[in-house]
Amino acid sequence: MFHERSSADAADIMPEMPAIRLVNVNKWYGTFQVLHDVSLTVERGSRVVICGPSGSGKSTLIRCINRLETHQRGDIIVNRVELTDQLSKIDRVRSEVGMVFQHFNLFPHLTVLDNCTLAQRWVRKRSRKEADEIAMAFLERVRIPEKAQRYPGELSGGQQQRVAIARALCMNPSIMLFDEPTSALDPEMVKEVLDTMVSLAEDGMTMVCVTHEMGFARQVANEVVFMDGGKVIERNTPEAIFSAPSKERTKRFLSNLLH
Amino acid sequence: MFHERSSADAADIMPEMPAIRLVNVNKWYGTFQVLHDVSLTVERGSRVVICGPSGSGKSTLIRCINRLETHQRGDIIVNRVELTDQLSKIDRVRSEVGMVFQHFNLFPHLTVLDNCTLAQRWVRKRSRKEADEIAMAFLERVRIPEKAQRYPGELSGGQQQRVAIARALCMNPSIMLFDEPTSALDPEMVKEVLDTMVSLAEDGMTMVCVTHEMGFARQVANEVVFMDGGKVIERNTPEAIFSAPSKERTKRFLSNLLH
Amino acid sequence: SDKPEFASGGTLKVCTAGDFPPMQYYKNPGDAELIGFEVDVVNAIAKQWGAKAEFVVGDFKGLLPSLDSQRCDLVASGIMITPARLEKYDGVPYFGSHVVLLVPSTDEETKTPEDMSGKLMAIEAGTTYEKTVADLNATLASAGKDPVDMQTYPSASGVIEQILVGRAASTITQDTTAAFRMMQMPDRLKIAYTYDESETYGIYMRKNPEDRRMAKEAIEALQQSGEMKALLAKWSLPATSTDVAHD
Amino acid sequence: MFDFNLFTTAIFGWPLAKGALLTLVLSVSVMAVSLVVATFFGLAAGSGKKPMRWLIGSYVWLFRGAPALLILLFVWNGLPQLSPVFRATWFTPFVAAFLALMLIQVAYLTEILRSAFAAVGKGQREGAAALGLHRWHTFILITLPQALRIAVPSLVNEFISLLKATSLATVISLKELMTVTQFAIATSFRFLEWYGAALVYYMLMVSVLTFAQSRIEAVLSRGHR
Amino acid sequence: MFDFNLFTTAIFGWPLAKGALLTLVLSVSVMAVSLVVATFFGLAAGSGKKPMRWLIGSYVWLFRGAPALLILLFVWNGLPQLSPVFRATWFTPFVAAFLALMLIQVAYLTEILRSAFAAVGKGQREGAAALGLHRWHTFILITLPQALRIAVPSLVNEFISLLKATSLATVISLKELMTVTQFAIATSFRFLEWYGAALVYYMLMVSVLTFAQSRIEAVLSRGHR
Ligand SMILES: Nc1ncnc2c1ncn2[C@@H]1O[C@H](COP(=O)(O)OP(=O)(O)OP(=O)(O)O)[C@@H](O)[C@H]1O
Ligand SMILES: Nc1ncnc2c1ncn2[C@@H]1O[C@H](COP(=O)(O)OP(=O)(O)OP(=O)(O)O)[C@@H](O)[C@H]1O
Ligand SMILES: [Mg+2]
Ligand SMILES: [Mg+2]
Repeated sequence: MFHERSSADAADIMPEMPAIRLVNVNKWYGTFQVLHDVSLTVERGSRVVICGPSGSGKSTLIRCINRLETHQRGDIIVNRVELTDQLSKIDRVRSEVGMVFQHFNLFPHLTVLDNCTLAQRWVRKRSRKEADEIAMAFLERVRIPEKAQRYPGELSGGQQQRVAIARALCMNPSIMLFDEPTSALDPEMVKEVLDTMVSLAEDGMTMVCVTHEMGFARQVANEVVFMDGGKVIERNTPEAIFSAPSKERTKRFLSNLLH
Repeated sequence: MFHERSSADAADIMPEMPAIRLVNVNKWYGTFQVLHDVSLTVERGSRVVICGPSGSGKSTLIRCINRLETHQRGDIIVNRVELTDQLSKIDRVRSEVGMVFQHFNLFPHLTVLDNCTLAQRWVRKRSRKEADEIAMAFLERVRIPEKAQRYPGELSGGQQQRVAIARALCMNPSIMLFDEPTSALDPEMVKEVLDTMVSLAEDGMTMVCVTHEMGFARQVANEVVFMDGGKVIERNTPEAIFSAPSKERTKRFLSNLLH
Repeated sequence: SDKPEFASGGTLKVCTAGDFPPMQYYKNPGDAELIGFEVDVVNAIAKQWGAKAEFVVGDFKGLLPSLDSQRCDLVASGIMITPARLEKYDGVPYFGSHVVLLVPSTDEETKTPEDMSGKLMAIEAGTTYEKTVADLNATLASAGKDPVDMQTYPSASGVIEQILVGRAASTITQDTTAAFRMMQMPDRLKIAYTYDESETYGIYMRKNPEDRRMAKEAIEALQQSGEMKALLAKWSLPATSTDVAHD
Repeated sequence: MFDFNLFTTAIFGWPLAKGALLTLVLSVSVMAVSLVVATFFGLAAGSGKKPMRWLIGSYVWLFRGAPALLILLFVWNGLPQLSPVFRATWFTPFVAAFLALMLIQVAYLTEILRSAFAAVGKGQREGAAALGLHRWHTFILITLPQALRIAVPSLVNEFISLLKATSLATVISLKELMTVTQFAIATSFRFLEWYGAALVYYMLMVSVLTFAQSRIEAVLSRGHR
Repeated sequence: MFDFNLFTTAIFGWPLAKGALLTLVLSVSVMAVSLVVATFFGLAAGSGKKPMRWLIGSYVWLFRGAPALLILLFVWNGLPQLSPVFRATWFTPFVAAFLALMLIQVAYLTEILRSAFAAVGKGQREGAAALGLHRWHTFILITLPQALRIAVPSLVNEFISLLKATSLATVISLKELMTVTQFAIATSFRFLEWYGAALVYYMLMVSVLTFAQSRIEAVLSRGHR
């Protein structure tokens, strides 16, 4: 089991330490077990794609990584910090881990621009001007700078999703968790977003991405994790998993991709 | 311009009457024009797929069809009823038109089963028992009968989307409007849902579906409508539009599908 | 000398509650000057003694004790003369107040309380008048007549309002209050019946037979000069109100 | 010092019980009628046309603004001067108090319900409309349960305030719980015993309401996380 | 019949203005302190541990249950008997009224805020938390604005009720607006003029509140459809 150290020098001493490490994580909602002994290691700078059928626990898993859900058994260590109930630790982890929610969770009472600058100003302590510039840069990247002064309720589904992506990226997190970040997007926009993610990956960002966009998996993932029924069924490189999945369940699932 | 007639005998007299007909529909949100002179005819029993970039007005268009949005200019005639402010007409149209929302719009205070039976009992006047049976049949079809007694807030994104589909289908509408019905689903489930839709199409249901699942378009659509910037850019059969789109914009958009 | 020791300084400190029209009250809230019948009487007495009355307003219950603390020399506040009070203080009775039955001025029939049979009376809650009505109802019942319908209100002004509204046929109150209200609203109210029972108001001071004698003489002088009658007329009080024994 | 016997006779005695009953019957009937009226007002204020909104806004402004005491006095003393209808015998203090308190309560409840209805997302109404549910079914089955979940604590607040406000009706000669208590004290001068007994009655009524509130909230919160 | 001169002197006269000022200062200070306390209570009641919830539940039960009159009398007459601290000169009727009304107001506001906080979806807090915002930032910037949008009408309800309830403080000899009015009427018997003047004051205060409410609601509703 790992214990936290002053993060600055720890990074120098142990560069090999993984960004995220889950050891035998178990989680229940009431009596319903969502995660069964999930273990996963995400190296610094690597890109992991999680896929699997609906309801298999993908969202729950990545929500556990920044402790939006508490796990009941096992260890989760993020950025050398073990996640417990200690609030200061959780805050430290969250300020380094960005997240794009499946349901976006935009703030309806703030404009698109304010959605993107709020945390920059309060967490990163950036000036209003600096925050605005960064936000506009990302909004341009996702092609909605013209909606900056609108409210989330006035956007189409796909536009909302793009705001959610921009909002998370504005914080320059070292780790990003994406929960189906392209579900509401059209193919053109999907390509745009995936391109953005590829360039972030090239800059060395650690990424965990729940997605069924196998294009993305093929292009940038170091590893694909296939989940079903709360268990990790198979982990492998994209090439291996797409060409020759070792498990029958994986094979059946992936066959639908190529119909 | 069409005027309503008693719907029962009208159906016998004029079987050629289209299920949905839009003539030069214009719509503004404040000063922002979302729909520009949109015209569209959907014949009874036909399947129309609407695609186009994010924010192009697809959701708005189908929301106009059952008058969740009011259009400012042009005519919309659904099931031989012209949509005006007259409430009784709107209710008549809505009871025949089912809809699956992009954001699901499930009722959080009702169980999954109650979500599916509520309208059956109050609109279709079915008995509790009959409604339950029908609902369970559809929940089985979308593979979540075991969640019948849960609340929407306890479901994963994909599970919620499937409930939304089941809820709409329970009403046996003669026309279905789908707004990206498979966005939150994994490939396996997408196939499952598309199969369901295919079988409904075979039973003669009229369908308008916003989707970027080109598999569905190829398999069942009679027509593909490509929208951009609130305008209908191109309409054609799937074969024609996929193999040889006539407009440059369409070509560019579709090129991303096949990357 | 012809004036009490306490009046020799030229000012006469008089304690009063200041909330009992028309005896003593403020015309408007926030006014500095008290007015009223009793105020006029005290001023007249002070004038006889070559002094000026200075009114000290305080809570009714604390009036008599402030004689002991020398915060005042006289208490004049529509205060009843009772044996218990006379044990501790000297008092000069000078005003007799009767209980009256007040009816709208349009009422020609009512002559006695029994005429209220079957009608509605508005009564101030928590007063002895409630018992008066209860006794009346007992009399009516034994005579085989309909009882009075009684409604109680929390304030004296509230009950009179009921007569003005036209809901209540009558109310029971002191003749002083009745006189005041009738003066305020001419031609709206009248007294239909005056009960036998009366209360006697007076002026209290610290025990001192000399002072008491001079106060009594001052009042009697007012009576004789006709000044008292003039004041009674000014405040529309019954002309016989001050015809009481002063011992 | 504290006369326990007097306390128990006060509690179990007829006068206080009668006062409490009056308080209870008056508040419950005012609340019941006001809830229904305020529901319509709240709906109209939230979705209606401009003149409708303006009308209800003025109503709320007037009846939240004017002190209850004045409204009670106006209804009891003023209305009979305006119309002979209100001089008839049916216009008892109870009826007048009911009318006055109802007018006021409607204003307060309208505000609560209006904002609670607005708090239920538009998507919910759209979801129901798309299923073909009629406006009223949508309201009763979808909007109302979700709005009430938010509104119930405020509604119970107003109910309790009303329970206490009935004591103002003493100015129109209604002998409810607090009036009876204060008269008892005025004659007997036993503060502790009588106020104690009244307190027991009030706490009893409020306890029942608080319990009902928590039950209703629990039922309506099902499914909400 | 209606003496317009008296009416204007009543309105512009010092006594009524003084009474109104007292009413205003007392209500505003009670409301300000109660809002802060109730915010903490509301948060604790909604998210806290069981014993905390239970404690706040009991507080609310007690202070919603007991009539304001009794609490005022208890604070003014009872506390000095419990501790000499309350016999010092700083313990004026104003302070006592402030304390008593504050205790009550906190109970009512806690209920309103608790339910408003609960009405803001969990997703909003999660969205903020995932961005690294601290609990307090999340509360102030995300939860509170959305909760207030729902709560403001109810909060203004309670503010207005408080404005009226200060008149109860007459039992501890505080001469606020309604007390002054009633004294004036007892002597002058000019109901219409004095009540009219008091009404003007109340309507003025409530108008300001109503206007503030509509502005705040408009600001907080931005983006909500
Ligand atoms: N309430 C509103 N007020 C103002 N503008 C709106 C509103 N709703 C939608 N819009 C705008 O109208 C345009 C069309 O929106 P619509 O939801 O129809 O797009 P869409 O084609 O469904 O996109 P997506 O694929 O992203 O769901 C968008 O640019 C959006 O910003
Ligand atoms: N609050 C909850 N209470 C009970 N069960 C829950 C709750 N949240 C999620 N679940 C259940 O946990 C399981 C996993 O949910 P999760 O959201 O992680 O699925 P997912 O893999 O993200 O699915 P999808 O692809 O559909 O989003 C599902 O079966 C779901 O019903
Ligand atoms: Mg998910
Ligand atoms: Mg859309």
